[in-house]
Amino acid sequence: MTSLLEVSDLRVTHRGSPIVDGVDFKLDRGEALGLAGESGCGKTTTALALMKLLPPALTQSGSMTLRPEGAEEPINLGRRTEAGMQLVRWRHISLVFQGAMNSLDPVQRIDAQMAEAIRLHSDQKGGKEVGRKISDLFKTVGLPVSAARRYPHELSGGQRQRVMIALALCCDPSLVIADEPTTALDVVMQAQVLQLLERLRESLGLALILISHDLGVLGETCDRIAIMYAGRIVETGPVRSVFDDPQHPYTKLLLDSLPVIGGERGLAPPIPGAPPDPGSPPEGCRFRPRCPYAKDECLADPPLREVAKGQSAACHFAPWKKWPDPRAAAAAGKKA
Amino acid sequence: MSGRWLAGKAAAAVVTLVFVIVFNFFLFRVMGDPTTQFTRIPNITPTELADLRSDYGLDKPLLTGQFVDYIGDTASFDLGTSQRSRRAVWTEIKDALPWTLLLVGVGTLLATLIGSWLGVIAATRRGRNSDNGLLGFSLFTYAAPEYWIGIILILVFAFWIPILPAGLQMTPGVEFSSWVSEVTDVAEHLILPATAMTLMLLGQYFLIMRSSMVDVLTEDFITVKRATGLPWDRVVSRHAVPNALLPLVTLSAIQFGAVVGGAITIETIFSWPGLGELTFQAINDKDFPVLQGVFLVFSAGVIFANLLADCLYFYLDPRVKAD
Amino acid sequence: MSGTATPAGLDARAAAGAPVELADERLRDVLLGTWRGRISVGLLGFFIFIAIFGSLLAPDDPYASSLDVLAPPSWAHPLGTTEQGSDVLSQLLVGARVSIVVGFAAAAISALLGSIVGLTGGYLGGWPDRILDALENWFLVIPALPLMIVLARLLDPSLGVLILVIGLTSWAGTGRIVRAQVLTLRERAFVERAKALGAGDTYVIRTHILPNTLPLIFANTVLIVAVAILSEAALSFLGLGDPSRISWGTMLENAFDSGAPSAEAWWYVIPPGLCITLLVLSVSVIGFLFEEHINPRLRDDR
Amino acid sequence: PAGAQETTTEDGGKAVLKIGWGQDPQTLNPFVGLDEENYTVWALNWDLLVNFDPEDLQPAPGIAESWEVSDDQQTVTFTLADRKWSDGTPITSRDVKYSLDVLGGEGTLFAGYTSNVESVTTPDDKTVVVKTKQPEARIVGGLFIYILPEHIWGKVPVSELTSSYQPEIPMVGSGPFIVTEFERNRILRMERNPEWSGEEPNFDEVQFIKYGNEDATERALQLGEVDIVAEVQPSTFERLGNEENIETVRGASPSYTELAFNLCSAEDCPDAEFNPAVQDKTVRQAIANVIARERINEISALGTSFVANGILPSFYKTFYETPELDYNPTDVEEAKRLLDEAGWQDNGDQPRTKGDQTLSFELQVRSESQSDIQASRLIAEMVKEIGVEFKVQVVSVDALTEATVRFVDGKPAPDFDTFVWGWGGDPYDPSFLLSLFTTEEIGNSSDSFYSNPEYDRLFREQAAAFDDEERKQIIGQMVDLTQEDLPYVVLTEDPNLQAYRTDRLSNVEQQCPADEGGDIFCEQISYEPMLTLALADGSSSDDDGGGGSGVLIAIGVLVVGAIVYFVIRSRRRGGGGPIELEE
Amino acid sequence: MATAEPNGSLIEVRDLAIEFSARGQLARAVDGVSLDWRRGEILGVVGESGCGKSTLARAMLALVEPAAGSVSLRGQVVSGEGAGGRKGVSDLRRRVQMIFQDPYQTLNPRQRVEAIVTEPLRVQGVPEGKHDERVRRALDDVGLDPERYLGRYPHQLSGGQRQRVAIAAALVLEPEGLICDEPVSMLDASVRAQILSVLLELQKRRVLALVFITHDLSLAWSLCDRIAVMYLGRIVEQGSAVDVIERPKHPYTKALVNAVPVPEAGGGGRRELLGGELPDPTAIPPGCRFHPRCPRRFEPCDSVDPSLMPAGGRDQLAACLLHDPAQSSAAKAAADA
Ligand SMILES: Nc1ncnc2c1ncn2[C@@H]1O[C@H](COP(=O)(O)OP(=O)(O)OP(=O)(O)O)[C@@H](O)[C@H]1O
Ligand SMILES: Nc1ncnc2c1ncn2[C@@H]1O[C@H](COP(=O)(O)OP(=O)(O)OP(=O)(O)O)[C@@H](O)[C@H]1O
Ligand SMILES: [Mg+2]
Ligand SMILES: [Mg+2]
Repeated sequence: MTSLLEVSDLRVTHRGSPIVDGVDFKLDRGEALGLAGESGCGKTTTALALMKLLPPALTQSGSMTLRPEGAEEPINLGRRTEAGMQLVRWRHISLVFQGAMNSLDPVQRIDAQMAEAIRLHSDQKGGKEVGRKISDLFKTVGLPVSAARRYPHELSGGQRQRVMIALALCCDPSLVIADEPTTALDVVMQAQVLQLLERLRESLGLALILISHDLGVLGETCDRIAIMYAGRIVETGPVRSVFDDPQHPYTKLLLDSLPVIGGERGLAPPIPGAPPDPGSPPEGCRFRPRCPYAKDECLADPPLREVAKGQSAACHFAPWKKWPDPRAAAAAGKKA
Repeated sequence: MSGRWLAGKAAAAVVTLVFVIVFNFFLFRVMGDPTTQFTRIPNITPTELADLRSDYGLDKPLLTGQFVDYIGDTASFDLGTSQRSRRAVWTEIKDALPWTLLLVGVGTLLATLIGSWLGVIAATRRGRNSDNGLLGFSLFTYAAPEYWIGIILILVFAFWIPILPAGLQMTPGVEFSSWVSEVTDVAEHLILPATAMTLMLLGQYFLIMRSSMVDVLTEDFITVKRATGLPWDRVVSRHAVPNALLPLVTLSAIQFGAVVGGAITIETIFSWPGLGELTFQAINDKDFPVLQGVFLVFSAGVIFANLLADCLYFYLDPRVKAD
Repeated sequence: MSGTATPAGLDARAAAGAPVELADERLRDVLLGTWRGRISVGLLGFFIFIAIFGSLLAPDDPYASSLDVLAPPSWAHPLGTTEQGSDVLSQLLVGARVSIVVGFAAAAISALLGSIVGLTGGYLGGWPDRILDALENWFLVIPALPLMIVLARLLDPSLGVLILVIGLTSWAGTGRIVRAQVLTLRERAFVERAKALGAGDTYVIRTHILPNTLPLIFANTVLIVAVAILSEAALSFLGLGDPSRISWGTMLENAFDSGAPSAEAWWYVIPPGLCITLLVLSVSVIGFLFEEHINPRLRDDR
Repeated sequence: PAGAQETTTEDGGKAVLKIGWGQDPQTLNPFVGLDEENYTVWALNWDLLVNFDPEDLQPAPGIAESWEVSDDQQTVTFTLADRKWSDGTPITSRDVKYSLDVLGGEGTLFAGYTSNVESVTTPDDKTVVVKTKQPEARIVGGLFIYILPEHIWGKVPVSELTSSYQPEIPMVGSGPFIVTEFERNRILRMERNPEWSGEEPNFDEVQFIKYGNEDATERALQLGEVDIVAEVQPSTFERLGNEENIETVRGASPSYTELAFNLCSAEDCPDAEFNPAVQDKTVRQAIANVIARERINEISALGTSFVANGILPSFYKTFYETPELDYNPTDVEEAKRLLDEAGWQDNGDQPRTKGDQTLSFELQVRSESQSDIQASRLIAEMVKEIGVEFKVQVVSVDALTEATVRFVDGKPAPDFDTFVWGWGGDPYDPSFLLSLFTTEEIGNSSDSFYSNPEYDRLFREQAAAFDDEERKQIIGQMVDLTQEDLPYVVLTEDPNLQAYRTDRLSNVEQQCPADEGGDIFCEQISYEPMLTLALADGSSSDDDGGGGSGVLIAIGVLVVGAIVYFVIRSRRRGGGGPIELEE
Repeated sequence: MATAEPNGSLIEVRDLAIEFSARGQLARAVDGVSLDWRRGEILGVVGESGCGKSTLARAMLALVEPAAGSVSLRGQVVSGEGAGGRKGVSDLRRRVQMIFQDPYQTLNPRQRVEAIVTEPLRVQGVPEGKHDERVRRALDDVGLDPERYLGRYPHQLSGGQRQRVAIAAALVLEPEGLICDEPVSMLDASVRAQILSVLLELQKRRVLALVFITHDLSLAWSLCDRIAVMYLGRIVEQGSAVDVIERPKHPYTKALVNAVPVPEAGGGGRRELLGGELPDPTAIPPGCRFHPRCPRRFEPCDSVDPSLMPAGGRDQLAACLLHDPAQSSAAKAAADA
């Protein structure tokens, strides 16, 4: 089976300095991919690059091939013009943004905004048809249909996030990118939205790219996960394998620092240092300056390679059978 | 969902107007000595002066007499009598008002349309040559005194290339064969003053619209709209512009004061027989009743325009209805 | 634009209640970082120089008349002569002083008044704020030029009266912007923290509110300078200027009154207006640069 | 070519004269009107009891056909002509009595003329007898009171006449033209008086078109929108004359510009403030000796004015000759000698001093007049040579007025040393200008506060002199007195500058008085020239005007329409039809 | 965790109510809260956004005037009914400090780090001479090299560094208690751990009491000694962290815990989630304020407003009728249903 989306060597630069630095991944139909990483590591940039929506200051390169259901030819997103992209956007890929607060036009009613997108991409132009579609979508996301007649500011944050999801679904896309759809919400609401996404994915057979810096969120919702660090994917694989058996030190430390109810109380040692400035990343492995396991080899750039079934990591020492105690390792590394 | 906000605005406008009226009284009675108006009259004797003072009610006590009279008169549109023409100030104003409205209306309309249109263009082409050019042009018209622009327009279009009349509102003394030719004639005379007015306001509207558009274009929902596959020009015209209009509406309300200022100087330059020229004459003649009346009317006009802008804002921005 | 009391951009933000910060970039970079800034600073410097030394530089007595009336530019009179046969260039050089002095002094008054009112209202809140805010709104709504005209007509025009009249009618915009900024600052955590430490009002205003408002006041004041210069010119043009001094506005008045336009005496009409325009332009651009600097959203490189 | 050429005729070839002016009269009511423009209109609309001859301003028949002066010179009997008002009503002695009594009594501008009148009686419809308290020549040669139709004005209460009354249009009159339309700030239209019985005018209509300021008016002349400009500025006078098809006219006027000194005595003005040195006659004479009036005229008035010689303009030829004592403007040595002799010590570059007095004076001048300012600066320059300092202060006209009319404790308290300003007199009789130096006027019009019993006596004498030669001789003495005492150094006599289009008008002559003196249409004084003034040959043309720029308008309308259309369309597209939601 | 003087209360809150007027209506942001914050203890306060956590924190510092109830410091009432005047408040403000959520808002952009950290000493009138030393020590404590950072402006610092400066400024007075209002929710996972470890270390070393306000239940669970769960201005459950999170007794706490995403593949799908949203504090539902959203509500819940009552573990209290002995039978029935 060919994958829905294939991205290879995606690069985004800002005045020559890289922000996203060679990202490759594949996404199957109906699959949910989680994209995790610290703030500023390039998650949003990657998502925008997929839809070619980057601000003019940023330039992108690399190939992105989309094979939507029913299309004879694969769509080479990388080479599409702006006009060409307009046919792809929303029809095939839609986006749920970080902060639904600002994702809707504040001076237009919600039904108008949804109708606009529906009419743009389908033959359904009549008020009845479009209205039915909107009503259906609202029911799907669990909102009262009357909410469609409101203005965005008349809805609560959670409702707005649902509206965004409904909007993302209105042209039956094959892929939805959700960029931190829950960060602005509190736990209860967050759980509701995640559950909704999950349900929809199952019932509609959507592929989903879920972006979050909260590994817990990704763990619940995704099949596969990709961990980004400083503009690169450093580890990717099925969620279970990555969580149970991380193969990159960054992933490992990140998971360790997460408190898990029912696990061990108290704080795990934090990852020392700060993420690198994406404009001038360190030589070799980008995690090297913060990595307790770093050795001389790490001065060479490690490629992302398969280290276990379906699981890849960009570390010279992967696969790790057993993780040494980071403190001891760090001390050892210093000596060496 | 209620008009409370609007009702509040209207109430505030009324309060402001009342305050203007009160202010007007004290300004002209307390700061300026109203008897100085009589120094125009040669050979006036003290008894005649006293008579005049009582004619004008100046011998009454300030608050309980003069002020009460003044409020009553103002409420019934009695703004006093012009020192010069001996006509009711209100009549003078009524004669001049339509011309000012015409000039200001056309000038503001054109300036808003062209200015905001150019602002949108510049904001969407930020940093490019067209943006820089427009910005330079607008800053220039923003900085240039409107009467100077007016004089230059006269110099160029009435003398160097004599294609337009240099002043007045219509060809004098002509009996027009039909209203069409009359309207055409007025329109012809309107071109230069309206151009000056437009140029004076253009820069301001342009700058407001540009910065407001620049702000709006960085909003997330713009990216979302683009993400839905909406062509860029439609994103701009249907989503960015309506949002950018909001600050334009509030800010242009504040600019009405400037419009009025411009009307004074431009009308003076072009001998346009509106309130501005009336003001200018009143300045020269020290015709305080007229000056007082014109000031009142200008203020009321600006207050009303502000209220209008609030209504427009109410209509444009659904958010204000919430409170 | 005569009689504009509020510069456009700043108010937008004040209205939106967005906090404003001045990052610690050097003043020099803000002003001299772009070619626009360099030209404007250069122009303003030039005009200030003229304002100080203009009367020494003037080739002729600006008041001296001759029979050479409305003469076009020549070697003797590089910018021609006035209707009195005076040298236009000399008048232009001498006239700079009024514009600059009135512009800056009136703006200073306006800034002082606006800041005091804005700070007091914004910080105190409650009924003092409501009263001051109403006063501000009132001054904002009242058309500035007519108010100035009335005041100038009632008082006898002189330089001091002009400064006072312009200053007193143009502070409201500053007041509102300052108030909005103070309102947002008041809610900022560092102010709350200072209060939590037990700091008094004067301390909070002095160390937290004022320093964070000053850049805004400054940027706004620069823009008010432009407005004040235009107002002076407009009042002078209407015959309400200081009668004993030549200013660009009175030059325009004389030019217009004496029929320079119909004489096609462009050398008499264009230079004073152009000087006003360039001065206002340079001041405005500097103001906008500060503004842009305070509000990085307006910056071009993003 | 907008608006050009379509001036004179339209609608069936009506002959129209278009006169441009900067201001229009704000009211036509003679009881309150104050503007110069008023007289222009009134003079066309109404006769005086006795008109003036445009040639030499001597009395000429007006409402009165003839008159007789009694032997004691205190009674004048007028016989009225058989004439009708423009509404057909006959003109009778009642109209005259009404006008002399009411307008002469209450009209702001006219009250001065009847102060000496004891009674006006009307023995019959055609006879009016005016009795005066003292003999006064002005009763015949200068009773400048318009005769109004009593059957119209008499119905209006006086209190209304003196406040807000606005005459009805058409304004019933006796002159060749009557006001038929007055649209303020635009146009004042005068059409032929249907009852006019004199010489037939060449024009059917006279339009006065208001342009708001002089420049716009002159522009209009250049562009051919008007035929005459009633008042040209000195600065444009020469240039306008050089324009094709435009001729300029420079006439004398009864007004002048002077340098005035504060001569108020201590008893008249105990609280006056000034440098006492200004009251030293020698100082004034020395100053007068170095003021080169020719140069002032040339520079400050651009040579358009006339050099003045004493307190009366040569406009009043009939009554006036250049005085014997006239200062020689180049005699610096004489001036220095005078000052030296009077004990004013020469301090080189510094002003002269005597005791604690210094010859340093403030010279105030009003800001409105560029030429006055120039004149002041020139004077300051000139007197510097003899060690006198004039500090020129440009002030507003209000401030200057205040300085001259200031009162403290009910007594005049002028606050100035010297100033430059001007006066305008009646256009036929010098009494007003002469009265400025009478003791009686201190506290009223006098602004030099000059007081000389001899002068006062001569003033009364000349007023009673019905014989021109006799009057001329007395006035000569008065002028000589003031030339000696110098309350004023009169600098220039202001001109009357006008311009007209030669391609439009013919029969243009300067009148009132003729030759050097007058103006094109004798504004203010006589309508006679209006009757002779005619269109130039082939000047009428029928141009519909505005055709060319109609295209411009159309384009403008299209552009606005297009913008509106696009705005509406883009909004419409946003809707795309209503959405019907299913609940 | 370490508690130096067990049971000694630093701050006691009694029946506290705070009101705001919002659009002409009174809103009770905090409504009858009683709470003990013991010395050296880490007290967690959790709850949905808008439930009144920050308001409670500000009340504990006497920054808002209570409508009812009181706040006392070491048994001395400093705010509210029976407050003893300014002395108490200034004592309170010296002993207790606060850190805010947003590191970008907490620091005055026009002040250098040195001025920021010195400010508390200046305001509290600590003699000049000691400033430098104490400032340096505070910066050292939060892991910032004084030499490098004293001269910097906030915009020259990263978010984590700013938060450290804020902590240093709070510590420089050597307080006994520190109220942290969501101090890490705006920070990244890795930075968050750094800040938290700084806080924990200080807490241990200086015997500092912490109030830790957070959304994040797992964080509260792993750090705090005791936890109070707030709902709509009221504490609905409190007890030791382990008890409250692992064995919640109030249906709301249960729902909260349930909603926490777990980093385990496919975790959440089948969980029972809380519906609806937090009601507006201007319109608090009658009876138990949680009942409209409560999955286990029964008959008297819409009329009886439960107070905190013992439930389950040691010191564990819950405001739920399910634990009211008087309602036990009905409660059982409801629980079974
Ligand atoms: N328009 C831009 N111009 C310059 N740099 C940019 C621009 N947009 C993003 N960047 C930089 O690119 C990097 C990645 O940004 P991005 O928004 O993709 O991060 P992110 O992973 O989504 O972070 P977060 O979790 O905070 O949303 C950041 O360092 C950011 O500063
Ligand atoms: N100054 C205030 N004026 C009016 N209402 C306020 C004020 N401060 C807080 N509130 C209201 O009080 C309630 C509690 O607010 P509070 O900030 O304490 O909540 P919170 O639990 O800290 O929320 P969050 O998690 O979002 O920080 C909210 O409904 C809020 O709107
Ligand atoms: Mg992001
Ligand atoms: Mg909070």
